[in-house]
Parts: sequence; structure tokens; C-alpha cells
Amino acid sequence: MLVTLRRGPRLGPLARYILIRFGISVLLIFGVTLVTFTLANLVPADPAQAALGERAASDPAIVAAFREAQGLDKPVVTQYLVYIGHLFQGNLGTSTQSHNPVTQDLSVAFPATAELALFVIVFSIIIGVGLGTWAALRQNRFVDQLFRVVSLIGISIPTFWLALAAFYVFFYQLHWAPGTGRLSASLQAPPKVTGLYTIDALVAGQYTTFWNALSHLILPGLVLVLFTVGLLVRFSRSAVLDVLNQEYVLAARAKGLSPAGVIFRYVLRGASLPILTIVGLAFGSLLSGTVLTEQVFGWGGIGQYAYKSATTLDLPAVMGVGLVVGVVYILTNFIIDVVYGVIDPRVRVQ
Amino acid sequence: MSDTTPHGLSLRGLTLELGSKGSATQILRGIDLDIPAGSITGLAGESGSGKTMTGLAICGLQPAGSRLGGTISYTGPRGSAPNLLALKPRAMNALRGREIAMIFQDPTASLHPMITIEAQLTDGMRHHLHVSRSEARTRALALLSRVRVPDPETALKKYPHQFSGGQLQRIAIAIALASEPSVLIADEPTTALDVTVQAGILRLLRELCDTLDLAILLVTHDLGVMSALADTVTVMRYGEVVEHGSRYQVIREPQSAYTKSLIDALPHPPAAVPDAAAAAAPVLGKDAL
Amino acid sequence: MAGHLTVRDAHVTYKLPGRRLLAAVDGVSFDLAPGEVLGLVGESGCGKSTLARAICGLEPLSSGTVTFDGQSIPTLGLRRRPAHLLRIQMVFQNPYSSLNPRRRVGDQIADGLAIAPASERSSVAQLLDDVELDRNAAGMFPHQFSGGQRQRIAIARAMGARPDILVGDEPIASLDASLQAKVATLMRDVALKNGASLLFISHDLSVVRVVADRVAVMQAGRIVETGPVASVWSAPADPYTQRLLAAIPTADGLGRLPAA
Amino acid sequence: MTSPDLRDPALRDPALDAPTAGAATRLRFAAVRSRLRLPSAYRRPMAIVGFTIIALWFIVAIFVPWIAPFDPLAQQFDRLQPPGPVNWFGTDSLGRDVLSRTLYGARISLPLALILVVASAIIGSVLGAIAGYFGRAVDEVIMRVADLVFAFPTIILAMIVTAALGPSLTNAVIALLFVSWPSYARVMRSMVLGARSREYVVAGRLLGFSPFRSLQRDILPNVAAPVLVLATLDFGNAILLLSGLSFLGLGATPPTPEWGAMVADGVQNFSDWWLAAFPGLAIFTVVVAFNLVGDALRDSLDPRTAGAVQGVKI
Repeated sequence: MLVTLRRGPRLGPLARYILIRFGISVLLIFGVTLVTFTLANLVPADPAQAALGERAASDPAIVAAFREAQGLDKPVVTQYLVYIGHLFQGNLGTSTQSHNPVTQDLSVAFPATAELALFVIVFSIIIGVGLGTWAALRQNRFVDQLFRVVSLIGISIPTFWLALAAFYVFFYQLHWAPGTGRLSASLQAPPKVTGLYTIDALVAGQYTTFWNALSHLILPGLVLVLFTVGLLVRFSRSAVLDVLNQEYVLAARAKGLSPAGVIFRYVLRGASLPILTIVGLAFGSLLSGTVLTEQVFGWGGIGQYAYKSATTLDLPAVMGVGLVVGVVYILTNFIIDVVYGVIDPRVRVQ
Repeated sequence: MSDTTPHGLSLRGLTLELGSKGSATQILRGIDLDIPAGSITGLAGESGSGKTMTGLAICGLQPAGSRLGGTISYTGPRGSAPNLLALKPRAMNALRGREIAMIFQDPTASLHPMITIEAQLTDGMRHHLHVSRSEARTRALALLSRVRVPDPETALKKYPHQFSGGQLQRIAIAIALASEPSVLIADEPTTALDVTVQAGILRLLRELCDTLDLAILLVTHDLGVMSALADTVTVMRYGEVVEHGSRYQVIREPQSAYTKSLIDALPHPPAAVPDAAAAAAPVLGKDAL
Repeated sequence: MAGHLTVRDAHVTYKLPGRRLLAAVDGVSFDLAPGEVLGLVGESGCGKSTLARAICGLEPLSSGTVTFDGQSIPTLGLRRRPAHLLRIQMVFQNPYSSLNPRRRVGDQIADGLAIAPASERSSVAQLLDDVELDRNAAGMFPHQFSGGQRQRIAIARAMGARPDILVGDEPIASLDASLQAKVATLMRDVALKNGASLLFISHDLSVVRVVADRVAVMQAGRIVETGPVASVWSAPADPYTQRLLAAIPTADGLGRLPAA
Repeated sequence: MTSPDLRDPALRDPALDAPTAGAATRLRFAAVRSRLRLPSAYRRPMAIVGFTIIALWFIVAIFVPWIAPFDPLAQQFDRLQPPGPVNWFGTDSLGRDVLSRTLYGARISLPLALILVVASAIIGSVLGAIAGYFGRAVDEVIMRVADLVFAFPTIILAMIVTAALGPSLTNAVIALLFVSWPSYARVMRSMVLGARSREYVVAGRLLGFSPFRSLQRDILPNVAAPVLVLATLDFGNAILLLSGLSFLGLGATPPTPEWGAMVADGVQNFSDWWLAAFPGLAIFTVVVAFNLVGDALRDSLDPRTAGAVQGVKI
């Protein structure tokens, strides 16, 4: 008794699914602009005073000029529309602290964080999902207990403290790790292609720079990996356990396939959706983690920039960071949604 | 073993216990059961009788941490094993799917929702028979026709959710038969299906048993299904065999009080069918005795 | 006797993804007279459960009417169920989810008693007797009972409300084969003893034959055949009913394969 | 569990003897969630460890004036002394006793985390229950706001909110409240949605329960346990976020002996490891303890991950 009412545009189910997810992501991004803008306008502390300092702020003329220059004297709705208009031109305003356009500040900070985050997420997925699966297959045995403890420590240890401890031990005491920053002071940043020093150095053939950049990545990277891996081990373990209880795994074993075949073709495919979900979440907490660790390692990324601008009430910069991180996070989740649709035929139908 | 040994499976004193040594639960308490080739052996019982666990134990798919005892001997056209329980895991895995295959109650759960029918149908035979991708595909098409899934070419490209329950169970049977096994364990193969769909599956199982000389173990709680399909019937309760005999004998002249109570609980006990009519009735399929 | 249910040209339509519509119930009409046991038979997806839910006001009708003693049945939205409709009660398919796991059995049966007219009000103990359960059951929790026992509790709870109509939505489908006929018969006896009519929904025609006076066979949202159960069983008129009957495997020990 | 046959008594949860394997899998969560077996949860050794640590920290928080050797604010010692017989945990850059400050830190973090978790659990659960039960427009509005909050990584949003409100511990709690209610709302909503169509809830409605009574009698008691687990696990998270914000200078202001802020002191005086080590350990022990207890609670709700079931041999 199925009746087809009208035919939609001739799109495959996957294309339609992706289009819908994309639409939702765009709406969310608009929501994010609204949130960053609203929050910035809630500020009870006077940004004029914060930017100009006590003395200048006591002169009404200077304050008025500042407010006009920043557009703070106009109605809120107009301010928002102006803000959106500027966004479309890639204009995030001017930082009240660095006096640079926020876009320019972010274009320096963003690749730094991207390099760290990519390094961490790739390692974490490999290690986290691998160990989580292993633990699930050895449920309640020694490896399982061991990984559970390690992942428990990973998610329970304060990232900023771990960063500090790692820096103290491996740099200050053991001298194994290089100091703060992304490169040693003696080296020049490689010519900018992607903004990721390791990749740019390889592109330029500067192998010394590459190894140096890599060695700087390792310590902050490992600190963040421990946390992200902790999260991934926990959740992929339980996702795999869920799938192991599915009848299709029993059926696959009844076929006499090799254990590896059952695990890779049946179990991991079945667990891939929840694992992807948690990868998205882990990426979010990784971005949070960078804020707390970049400060310690003087990394000069988005995290450190966010910290500086938030503590100094640098409104345009705060809005810019919130927006960029929000958009990155939404896009990550969009990509994950698309992957869902590609690997699970049932998702497209809904 | 000599060629005169009848093909099939033979269980002797099969026991299975779960849980730690101190507080173990006996799931199976010494099952004797013969599953000869070319015949459908019925295993009946209520929830918790251990009938499903018997089927799983034959395939070596008992829960981890359970302990098995007794023997399961196997004789097939390609070889024999005096005791499956004594085999190394690797050897048992080579047998599983190749010599002894299994189908489950709910095909929507026993097929992987994210893998195409082609992949699920061919991976077993590619593993066991080492056939090429294209040959596997040809075999898969033939199997789907054999279990009468319409339009096998298209069916191969589809995913499980695109089929009805009855079609899926046919596909699951095709998957089980992919490596030409000689034993098929069917665990409640029609319980999740509608009655009109069930009839088709029952006929298919009978036909496959007769034409392929399969040894089929039919595990079901439904005495109607049992009566339609099984040649011999074994009734289990609390992990023990309470009655064993030919289909007619167990259903019409049950010896144990428990079997009697099961049969009396039916909405239409067989007594309603006159014996004279029974004797004269045309009988489809084989009669074991 | 009060409690006449009339269903006239009822349609229930669902929206599916991709702008498609599914007519789950597609123009169904029937009557349920007081004191009657009507069996509604069909296979999965035929719309029999949707129809049962519509009768209880749990699904909105897209057209047609369902009336109870002349009053139409509104959809149970976020309001309380109107008092006169409390005289239609239901027993669900799954005894493992139809009882609140955190409340004592006696309290749940008392919920039914609370809405019965004072003059007809029974007691928890009496209801437990009716469904052949020990009176001590009242103090226990649902997980302490087997499926068959839980279904008896659900029947007791529904009957406590002194309904005029008891609807059983596949009440025996989840039970062991050896319990099905027993529970179905119990349900019929309890309903009739308390003066209720019974709408017994099942996919199993052989059980319906044991409990129902009249049977209606549903296929793809429509009733294809209705009549006294004995005559439908022995001389089905509709081809679908014939197929359905022929497909039932009989436990006669003869090895006869049902017609496919 | 490898067997699909949950009918075998040894395999099934005692609460559950479902008739068909399919139904059993579907029902499993309903039946299992229904009974929170607290005693067995607390009998697990790891849970006992966690519980003991939590109890010790709460005792410290309550009785700290009698436990701490010195005034946490008094600048009465030589500055930056390493741990020694007088100052077991050393002294900080203003000559205050690190041990006393660490112990007093419990008085700040624990109550604030408690307030935060309880408040966000209540706000989130109520909003989620409303969204799930009443659906439609209410649901849309509540869940779209939740989606927006989820569009940001937690601490970034908390940072923006705190920056907007001005740095202070109160504002940090408000900011974290703002970012943490939606996870409860999501969990609660999905559980209420699941429970709403459960047969016993429908049966209750058919027996004339009003929506409110149905929510209170049939739904909430059966969905409370998972929220409790979430809250327990979230407690550790709350401590981490609070101290994180303080570490960034957006929470506690000097001279408050807050753990995160104390670790931040350690960044300034990098070579004096004891400044950061002890408050950091304090955070770690509290968070681990709550995660241990939360895990044990979750396992007891979900026997799949619990010790009763062995792994699957593949």
C-alpha cells in the first residue's frame, strides 16, 4: 500500500542525505555567529576601558571616538548585520590588543594548531581504536584491565597539569625535548605553503627544519594524545563489545572466516558509526585541550590566542576564535556525517 | 574411518557448563544425538531447554568460558573427525562453514546491515574454496537461484534492509550453503517469519535436504513445524534428552509425560486427526522409518 | 448491555521518508457486540496492531470513524484519557515491557481497580485469583515472574478497570508454544466472566480458532473475510484466508509440508 | 555473550526471560535499566577505591580548618621553599604553605563541582524530559539550542562565556552550567522518547494517567539511573573544566587557593615543581575517583560490560 506522492528532484539517496546534512551545518554556522555575537555583547566589563586603559577611559571624548570606531554606538541588530556583512568579506574585525586584523592573527595561529591537532588526531585514532578493539576482544583479561586503567588515567588527568609535568621532566630535567615554540630559535620558518611547518619543510626540502619541527611537536602532541586516546579506548571498547554481541558476528564466525576477517570485515564495520561519533567528540575535546596546553608550550596557536584575547577582553578576537573553532568543529562533524552516509546504507534512507 | 560409516554427526554424552568451576551451571547434561545425512533431525524443547546451545556447541560457537564434555564425531564425504571437541581452534574454524554451516532465527539480525549481499555471500566460499572473485560471483548467482531469490543479479548489489524477512532467510540459507557443507544447523529458522512465508522456507529446507543429501539439525519449539519437516524428533528439557523417536511416534504416541504435556497444550492436539486418515494421508518428503 | 464498538471505513496513514504514504489501515469496518469475542487475524504489517491502537485512541484516524457506544474516540494526545473511554482496555504483546519494572505488581493492578465504578470494584486478590496467580504475587516485582505469569498480571490489571471491551494486541505471540493456548483461553474466560467483549488480535489462526466466536482476516490494511470462526476455518471464502490456513503446519506427526 | 539464545537460563539476566531472542535484545535495556543494583556496584574493588577517595576528599573539605597545618592565605614562610619537615608540600612564591592551600582547595572545587553537576543535571534533565515527552515546537526549540551549544568545543565556549561575564569563580560556574546542561537534555530526551512508547507507559495512559502522572510514575523512575551515572562521570569532568578555567585565569582570582590557579602559579615558577605537582595530583585523584565510581555504576546498569560475561573468542 505504498503510494508515492510526488517525486523530488532526481537525486540519489546519498546525494540528498549529504545535501540535508550540509544545509543543517550551514544553519548551525549561522547559529554560531549569533552565539559569538550575543556573548560578546553581553560583556558587562566595558571593552573601551579594557582596550584604552584607565587613563584614556576617563576621557569621554576618547571613549566616544573608540566606541564609534568599533561600531559600539549603533543598535544591536545593526551591529550584528554589520558583523555578518564583514564576515562575508572575511573581516573579523581588529583585535583591540594586537591592533592587527583578527583574520591576520588567526591565519598565523590557525596552522599552528592545525598541525598539532592533525598530528594528535591521526595518532589517537590509530592507537585508540586499535587498543579499544583489542581490549574488547580480551574482555576482563589482563590487557583489557591494563588499557582500562591507562584510559582512565588519560581522561582523568588534567591536561594542563600533564603538559606542565611533561615539560618539566622531559625538557627541564632530562633535556630530551626541545624548548617552547614550534621551531628552535636558530631556525627560520619554512616558506609558507600550508602553514604546517613539518609539511612546508618537506616541500622546501629543508630536512633539518622538518626534524626540528617534528621534535617540537612530539611532547605537546603526546600530552594531547594521552587524553584523546583515553577517550577513544573507552568508547571504541564499548562500541566493539556492543557489536560482538550482535548475531551477525556469530553468523560470520559460523562461516568459518579467519578471526582477522571477522574482526575487520564484520566487527569493525559494525562498530564504525559509534566510533566515528566519538572521533568527532574527541576532536572537540582536542580543540579544548589545545587551549590548555598551547599556553604551557608557547605554541602560538589558536588556543594560546584564545587565552590571551579572553583574558584581555579583546572582543573581536574572542568572537573570531569562537567562530573559527565553531566552524571547524561543525565542518568536522559534517564530514563525519557524510562518512556515515557512505558506509551505512541505512543512514541515507532516514 | 571406513567408507561404510554413515555420513553425518554423532553426539555422545555432550555436556556444557557455564560459569566458574565453583558455581557452574549445567546447560547440557549429556546429550546423545545422531544427525544422519539426507535426513532432518528435529530438536524440540521450551525456552531454556538447551536446544539452541546444542546447535551452537556443534559449530564450536559456545560462549567463551564454557566447558564442553563428551564427543561429537563427524563423518562427511570429504573426510571425518572422531571428535570435534578435540580439534584445535584453527582446525575447527576450517571445518566451520565448510563442513558444518548454520542458519539463525532472525535473518535481519544475522546478516550484517552494512555489507552487500554479494560480499556476505561470497566471503565464506572465497575463504574456504579459494575461488576467484568472478567465480564466486557465478556461484553466488546460482545459489540465489537455487533458494529462489528473485532477480539474483540485482539482489547481489543490495543490502539486507532492502529485503523482506522471508527473502533474507533464503539469502541466509544460500550463505550457509555457499561452501557446500554436508551438515546444516537450523536454529529456529522460521520462528521470526510469517506463516505463509514459513511454508516456503520449510519446503526449501526439505528440498535441499533431499537433493543435497544434507544432514539437517532443525532446532525449534514449534511442534507444527517439527511435524511438517523433521524425520526424527528429540525432545529436550533442562539440558537433557527426555524423548527420542520417529516423528510420528513422538508426536502421536509420546512416551514421556513431558512430551505429552507439550502436545496437549497445542490448540489442536493431533488426536483431532483421525488415525485412519493419517495412515492414508499422502506424505511429502521422506519418512525416516 | 453497554459497550458497543463500531468501526466504519477507518483509515490510518503514515508518512514515510521520501514523501511516500503508507496506508496501514485502509478502510476497515466492523462491529464488536457486547459479550462477543472477535478474533482479528493477519500477518505482520497487515495493520492489525495499528487498528487496535486506533481503537484505543493511540493512533489518529486519517478518515472514517471509530465509535464506542455512539461516542467517537478522540486521539489520546497530551490530555488525560476521557472517563468513558476507560472502559476500553488493552493487553499488549510483550509481557516484558508491559509492566513497570519498578512498581509492585499489586500496585499496578490497583491502578486498574482505581478507575472501575465503585459498585463493580473488585480487589487485587480477587483479580489474581481470576488469572490463576498466587495472591502473594501482589507484593512482588515484575522481574520475579515468567512471561506467561506477567501476561496474566497484565490481564488482571486491565480487567480491574472493569472494561466493556478488552483488546489483546498479540497477547500470546511472545509466549512459549505450550503456554499460548492456555493464556488465550484464560483471557477469553476472564473477559466473558466479567461481562467484557474481547478483541483478540493474533497472527496465529489456530489459536484464534480456539478462543474467538467470530474472526476477521486482515491483509494489507483491509479486512478480506469475516465470519463465524468455525465456518471460516472449515470453508474459507477468500483466497488469502485459504492460503493462510493452508500454510499452518499441523502437529499431526505425518510430515505434511504446508502449502506455500 | 555469544549466544543469541537468551532463553537459556544461565545466559540471561535474572530480570529477564524474554521469549524470543529478537525481543530479548530489544528489551534488554529496558529490563536492565530498570534496576539499579547499587550494592553490587559498590562491591567492586575499583569502586571501593573510588568511593574511599571521594569520601576522604569530602572529609577534608568539611574539616579542613582542623586538618590543614597552616592558614592557606598567610604569607608567613620563606618563599619558594621545597617540601620539608615544616612545609610538607613546600611554600609558594608568596611564602604560603602549599599543603594547606591544596587541602583548602577541596573546599572550593568540590562544592562548586557539586553545585554545577546537580544544577546542570536538573536543568538538562527537566528540559530534556519536557522536550522528549511533549515533542513538537518545545522539543525543536530546546534541542536546537542544545545543538548550538554542541557546535562548540566545551572549554572554548566556556571561555567565551566567562570572558563575556568577566573572570570570577561564580561566572566560571555559570559558564560551565551553560555548556554542560545539553548533554543531560540529550540523554534524558532520548530516554523519555524511548520510554514514552514503552508498553507499560501506554498501559498507564490507557488506565487514565495524566501526562504528568505518567511522567512521574512510569517514566522518570525508569530513566533516572542512567542520568545518575552520567552525573557521576560528569563530576570529574566538572572538576577538570573548573580548574581548567582557573588555570587560564578565568576562574578563581588570587589569593583563592583553587587547584587550577595553583597549577598556573607553577607555570610562572617553572623550576619549583612542588607548586603545581600537588594541586594537580589533588585534581587527578578526585577525577579518577569519580570516574571509577561512575564506571562501576554504569557496568552494573549494563551487564554487557560487566564481569559476569566473558569476552568473545574470535
